[in-house]
Amino acid sequence: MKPFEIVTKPIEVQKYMDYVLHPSAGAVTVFTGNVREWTKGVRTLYLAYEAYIPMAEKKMAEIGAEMEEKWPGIKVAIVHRIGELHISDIAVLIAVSSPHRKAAYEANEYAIDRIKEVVPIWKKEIWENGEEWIGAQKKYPEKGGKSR
Amino acid sequence: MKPFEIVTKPIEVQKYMDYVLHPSAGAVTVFTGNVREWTKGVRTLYLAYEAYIPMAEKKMAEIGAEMEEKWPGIKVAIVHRIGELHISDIAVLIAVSSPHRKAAYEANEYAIDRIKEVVPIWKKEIWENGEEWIGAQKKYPEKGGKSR
Amino acid sequence: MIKIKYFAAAKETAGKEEEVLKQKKMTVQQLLDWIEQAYPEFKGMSLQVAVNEEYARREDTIHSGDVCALIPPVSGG
Amino acid sequence: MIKIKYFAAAKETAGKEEEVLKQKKMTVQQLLDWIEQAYPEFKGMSLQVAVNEEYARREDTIHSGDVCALIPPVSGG
Repeated sequence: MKPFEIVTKPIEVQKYMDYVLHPSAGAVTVFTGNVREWTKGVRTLYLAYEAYIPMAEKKMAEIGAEMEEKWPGIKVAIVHRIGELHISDIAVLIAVSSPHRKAAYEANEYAIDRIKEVVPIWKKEIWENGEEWIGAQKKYPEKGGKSR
Repeated sequence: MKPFEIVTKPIEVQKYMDYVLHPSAGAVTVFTGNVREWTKGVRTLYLAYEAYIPMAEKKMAEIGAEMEEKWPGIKVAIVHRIGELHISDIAVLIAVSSPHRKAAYEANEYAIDRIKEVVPIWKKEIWENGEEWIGAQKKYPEKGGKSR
Repeated sequence: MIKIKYFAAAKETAGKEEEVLKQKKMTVQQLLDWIEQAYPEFKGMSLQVAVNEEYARREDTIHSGDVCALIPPVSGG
Repeated sequence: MIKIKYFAAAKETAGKEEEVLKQKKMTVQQLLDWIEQAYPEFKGMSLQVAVNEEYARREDTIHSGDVCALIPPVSGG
């Protein structure tokens, strides 16, 4: 494993927790973003994620470096899965260890906010009646209506 | 497993993550409190945790109920280990799932704060040169000096 | 009969895990007074009392059959 | 020669994953102008351009050998 990576296989949580844990760590926070079945009344069948892989891994490593500067003493791993993901699959995982818990929470939440801003990864939602790449301007089809 | 439990064996993270995950959950946060080797310059050899087990499980379930009221739609599991714990062992784990991530972070941090306030669990730190039950009035031995 | 359970630092101070008082009825404050008389080392310790697994106030009444617990400052997590 | 990579919605709009422009030098703005001319559907799309895996400004210069990427609004996580 790499501490900042794009993968195509299911994400194993323990691997990333083990990576960040060390004898000075008193707290570990893990965030997973999972595929949710219902979004604003629309049922998702599955998601398709695509990434500009080398740039995405570079940007995730940069986020990790930003975090370690803001919260000294933490250790970070970030992994994002691409390809076809189904309900409850983990799309993204962030693991942060820290001597004390406050930094572990704050840094973790900072990471997911930054990932959503700068990492070149795209999500296409596939519903029963359509599909769409999700971007800054999210458009959801009317409930029961046709998309596109 | 029970969603709010005191255990004596090592805590398996995946078990509690699986418990809180469901198709409407888009985010899962996990916090683990781990045994840290150094605290304020004093080296911990190991910790001994004790609990008033039935009351502790009841209080953890109450915290879970408080959380579900404050952040509707979340699902919670809390487990605390007792007995002798060594460096990097997980003492406490909190898993929270939520449709959206904000609540998963907030509720998780709320849980650990409340656990430290109201759940009847006690930690004894065992150092090279002494030991002490850690309470509200924390006293650490001088570096290199004798405790008690 | 009132059962008293001692935990953590309180267990070490009392030198036992539990004991039974042959009282029919007393307040939490009276229980604490009795404990401080029986074990002077408890004086000055910050203690809460749980009655039947719930935190109790000093003025609450303990009845025969209740299970009390001496709760030193908690330090879980 | 400048390589252009298309991702996600941009890939579907261009109908291809990548192509090569026989230019020696151009600005990011000129690249975007060229793309909008070649694929009118890009007009009005919110796009960023990465040059050699780093976000670039409109006035930055692209040189022969650089790899550019059209980055629609990201939606990871």
